[in-house]
Amino acid sequence: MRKSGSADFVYIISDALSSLKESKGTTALTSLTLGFSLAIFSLFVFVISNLNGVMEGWGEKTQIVVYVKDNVSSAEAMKDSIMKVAGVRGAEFVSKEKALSELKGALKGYEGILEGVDANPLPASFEIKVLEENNSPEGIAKVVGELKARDWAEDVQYSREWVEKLASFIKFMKIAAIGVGVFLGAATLFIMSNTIRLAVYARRSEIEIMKLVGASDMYVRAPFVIEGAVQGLFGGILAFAILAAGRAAIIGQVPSYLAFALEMPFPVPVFLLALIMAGVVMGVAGSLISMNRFLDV
Amino acid sequence: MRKSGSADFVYIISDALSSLKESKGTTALTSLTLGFSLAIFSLFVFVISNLNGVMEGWGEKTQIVVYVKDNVSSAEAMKDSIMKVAGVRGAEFVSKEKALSELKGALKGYEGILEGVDANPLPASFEIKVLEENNSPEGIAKVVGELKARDWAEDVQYSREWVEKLASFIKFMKIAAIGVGVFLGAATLFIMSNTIRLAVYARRSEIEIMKLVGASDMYVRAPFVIEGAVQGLFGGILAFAILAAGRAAIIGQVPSYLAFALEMPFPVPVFLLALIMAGVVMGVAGSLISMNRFLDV
Amino acid sequence: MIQMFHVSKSYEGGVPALADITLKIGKGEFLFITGPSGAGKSTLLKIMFGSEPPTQGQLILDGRNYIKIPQPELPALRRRIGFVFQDFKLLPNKSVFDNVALSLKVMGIPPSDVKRRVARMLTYVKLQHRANFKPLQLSGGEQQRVAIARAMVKDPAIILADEPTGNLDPELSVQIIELFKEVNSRGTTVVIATHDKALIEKYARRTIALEGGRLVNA
Amino acid sequence: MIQMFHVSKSYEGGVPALADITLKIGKGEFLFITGPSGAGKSTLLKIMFGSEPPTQGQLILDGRNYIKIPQPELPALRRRIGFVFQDFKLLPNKSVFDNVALSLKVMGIPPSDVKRRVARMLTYVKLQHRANFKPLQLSGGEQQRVAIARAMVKDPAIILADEPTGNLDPELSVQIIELFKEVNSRGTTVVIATHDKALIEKYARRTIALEGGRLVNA
Ligand SMILES: Nc1ncnc2c1ncn2[C@@H]1O[C@H](COP(=O)(O)OP(=O)(O)OP(=O)(O)O)[C@@H](O)[C@H]1O
Ligand SMILES: Nc1ncnc2c1ncn2[C@@H]1O[C@H](COP(=O)(O)OP(=O)(O)OP(=O)(O)O)[C@@H](O)[C@H]1O
Ligand SMILES: [Mg+2]
Ligand SMILES: [Mg+2]
Repeated sequence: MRKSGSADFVYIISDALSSLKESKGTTALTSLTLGFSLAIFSLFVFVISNLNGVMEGWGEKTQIVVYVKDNVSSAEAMKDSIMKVAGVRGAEFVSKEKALSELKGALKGYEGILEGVDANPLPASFEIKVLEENNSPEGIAKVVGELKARDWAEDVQYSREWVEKLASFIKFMKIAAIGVGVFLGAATLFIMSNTIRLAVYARRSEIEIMKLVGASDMYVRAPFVIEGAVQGLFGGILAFAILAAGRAAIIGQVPSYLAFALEMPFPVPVFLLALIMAGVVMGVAGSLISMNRFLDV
Repeated sequence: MRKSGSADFVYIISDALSSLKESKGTTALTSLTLGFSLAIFSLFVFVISNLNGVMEGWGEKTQIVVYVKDNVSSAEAMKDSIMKVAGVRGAEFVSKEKALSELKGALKGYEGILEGVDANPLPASFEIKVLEENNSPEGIAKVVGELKARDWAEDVQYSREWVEKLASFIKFMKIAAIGVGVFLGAATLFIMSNTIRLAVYARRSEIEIMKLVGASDMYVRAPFVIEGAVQGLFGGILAFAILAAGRAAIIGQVPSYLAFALEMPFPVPVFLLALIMAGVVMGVAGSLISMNRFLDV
Repeated sequence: MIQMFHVSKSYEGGVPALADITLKIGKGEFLFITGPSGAGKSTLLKIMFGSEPPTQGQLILDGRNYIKIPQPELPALRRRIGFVFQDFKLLPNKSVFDNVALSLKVMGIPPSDVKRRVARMLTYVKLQHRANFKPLQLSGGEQQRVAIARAMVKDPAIILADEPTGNLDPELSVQIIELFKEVNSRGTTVVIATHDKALIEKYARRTIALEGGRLVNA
Repeated sequence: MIQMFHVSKSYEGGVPALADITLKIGKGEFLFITGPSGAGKSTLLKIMFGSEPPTQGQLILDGRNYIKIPQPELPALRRRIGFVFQDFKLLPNKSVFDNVALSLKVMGIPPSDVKRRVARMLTYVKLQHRANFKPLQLSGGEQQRVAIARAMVKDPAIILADEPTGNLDPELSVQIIELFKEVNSRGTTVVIATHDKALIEKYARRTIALEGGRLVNA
């Protein structure tokens, strides 16, 4: 009785590679399906990452305005005091003069209305931005409460309605994105594993024969592992190519103020690598799981 | 030599049905893949239809404002004259008084600024909406040109920037939607046809044997047609179920001002029927095309 | 019934399987084809059946001259010929009954006739107790008998049988050949490719021998 | 070498294929198994090979007692047994050479040895000119010889051959059996299931006969 020799591993790999050549057809079909499925899923990831950016941008615009009493404190001192409030990210001073000129701008063509007005009745103010993590109705309320306690503060205004609407919108978008993401993830996983299962099914008698000739489970599995990896590799590259080509085709059409929508959420090599890795993991796992039940011969 | 008898058709159908039972496994896998693919594609159609609605809503908001000279013509006469301009959909009169009170509202807290002003310096105006088909920079320009020619018109204002931005945004969204739609359509078609091809491939020797026993091409095709139809039927129903379940799960989370995003673009039965028809056509066509090359025995 | 003129066949890859075969098989004849493994027996039968086109030469079936039998005529031709394949070619997902019934169904025979004829045929080949088995649940010889039953059940004008007793014991082989003889006596042309010297000697019918693709006696 | 005690086998669906078989095959023995179609010959061989578990009884292989051979031990066992399957079981996508080489490769034999041994084996079964063909491009008898070559190339301790000459002409059959005799004379245990009375008579070795799953002489 011979024990397995050192040539074992070489055979396992070389046989697996030549079996890959024999099943070019199904491998190609499976690669294409993997590629398209991955492309669909990553198109979604792409869109969501960029939408997230937009939503964060909106979040940044949430502003609190503190109108300040005349001649109580210096602008610098007030700014320092504001920046100390937990949750505040930035504050911009708007002087009385700037407020007036902004009003004039808003009334353009009818500035005459202000002709009789001598003293500037408008107060100076600070426009305040809050940190991302405080950008919720409760977080805003806390900041507003602290600002109101300042003795130089005349009034603190913010649009409760806008804040709440924005918060609920972002929450909804997150839920919808998770929902669609889970669905697309499940769908692509399902599609890929079914495709692999059908391809393996067509080769079940091969598996049986290999086992009957005395091949170890590893020997029988190897071609499927390699095939799965190759399918995943090509699938990942295909998915990347589809997305890159789609982006290239569309990018000239995009008005510049929308260009952010096509920004790559990750660096290109990371994206390509992630797609390939996802493809390979799915291909290998799918092949192994699908073939396992035919091994028991 | 016997000619085909009347029992032919009965056999073709009954054999096809029993062959369906024998290949439950692959039929189920293929149905699932079809279902998920269709669901992905129709999720896209769903989102796009509703986005279209939103974009049309935005379009409606594009306004042209005509400021009118005092005491030249009556409001009714001017409105009639405006409505005669091609491309105008509606016009709303804003009186001098209303304009002033709107300004006061905008200056809330600082109304004092207007205290010295006795005569109302603000003109009356019309806010005008244009028809959908004129909602382009050129269409707007034409309407504006005509309105300027009215002798009672003091000034015509519209935000060229906003109109152009909106138009380019809508154009971009349409291109992006077509791009994504073509990609998703191609991807789902590809996935479905590959899946069917793999399933047929596993049965190629069956086709050969049937032909060798003297079965006509129709006899051999029948099981594949019926299988394709059944796969399409189940696939279509599955796709509908996935979407309906997803919508039901998400609908409670939606803030009311966003409910429009989940409106069904078509009546439910039409939607279901369309999905089933799409599934059946794809299933049958896919099966027939895939098997055809094995018929030549 | 079947005539071949200077028929040659080379498979892709340039393997010459048959060379210059001229052969006449009369209606109602009973013919053995013999010859060593790889001599071209199966190829000769496949050419008569239209499933392999000859590379050269002509084929006359029922007075019609074919160079290559056109695809649309194949189903009608095959319904008239019962072929016992060397590798059986049974449908793995169908029962024994359905495998045999198939060759009647494709001809449009009414269901009650099908039932009766298939049942009788299965009795002839001693498989009545296996009617509901799938081919993979049968022994080799049982599978071979299903293939024989499927070829004979339709009372074909011609039976082409490729090594039909290779998996059968001698007693059963004789019984099967007796079946072939019986349908032959009712007018069916029978051509059997076989290695079984004992059968050929026992029945002493016209026998042609192939070797390396050539007729060595005719 | 191989012992069976009161082995019975019923397939799913309740078909009794073997009943109460007690049998001892010594090391280096040469044994024919015969019996009519469906008698249980293939089933008996499959039980020795571990690819069908017996329903009852015990099996001793190399002094080890099995009720059911455990899955992880099967590869090692199968590398020691050369099995010629009744339906050949060749890999359709691999060449003749690769089909035969496979049973050496799974044992980890070095490539140069594999080449040499496969080439020599193919010469023995007269298939050296078909080394690069795929199984479906071969005649029935050629396929059968590939199956035989694959079983013998690894110099197994035991050869189980199921109807190995069913598709071979008498001359070739004798040559193949001579091959079996030769490896047997070098110590390999050989068990052949066959219908071929001529071979059994010619070689006059120990023969057991099955009928309806029972031993009728032992
Ligand atoms: N599809 C094919 N492609 C290439 N060569 C083939 C093909 N089919 C058969 N051959 C070759 O043609 C020759 C004749 O084959 P055929 O099957 O006719 O032989 P046979 O007389 O039936 O042999 P056997 O008794 O072994 O069945 C063989 O050498 C075989 O290798
Ligand atoms: N997988 C199975 N399921 C059910 N019954 C089976 C199965 N395999 C074999 N049988 C039955 O078991 C019996 C013995 O089969 P076996 O293959 O051992 O016969 P055999 O002696 O090899 O016959 P042959 O000479 O025809 O090959 C047969 O009646 C067969 O129908
Ligand atoms: Mg042959
Ligand atoms: Mg057997």
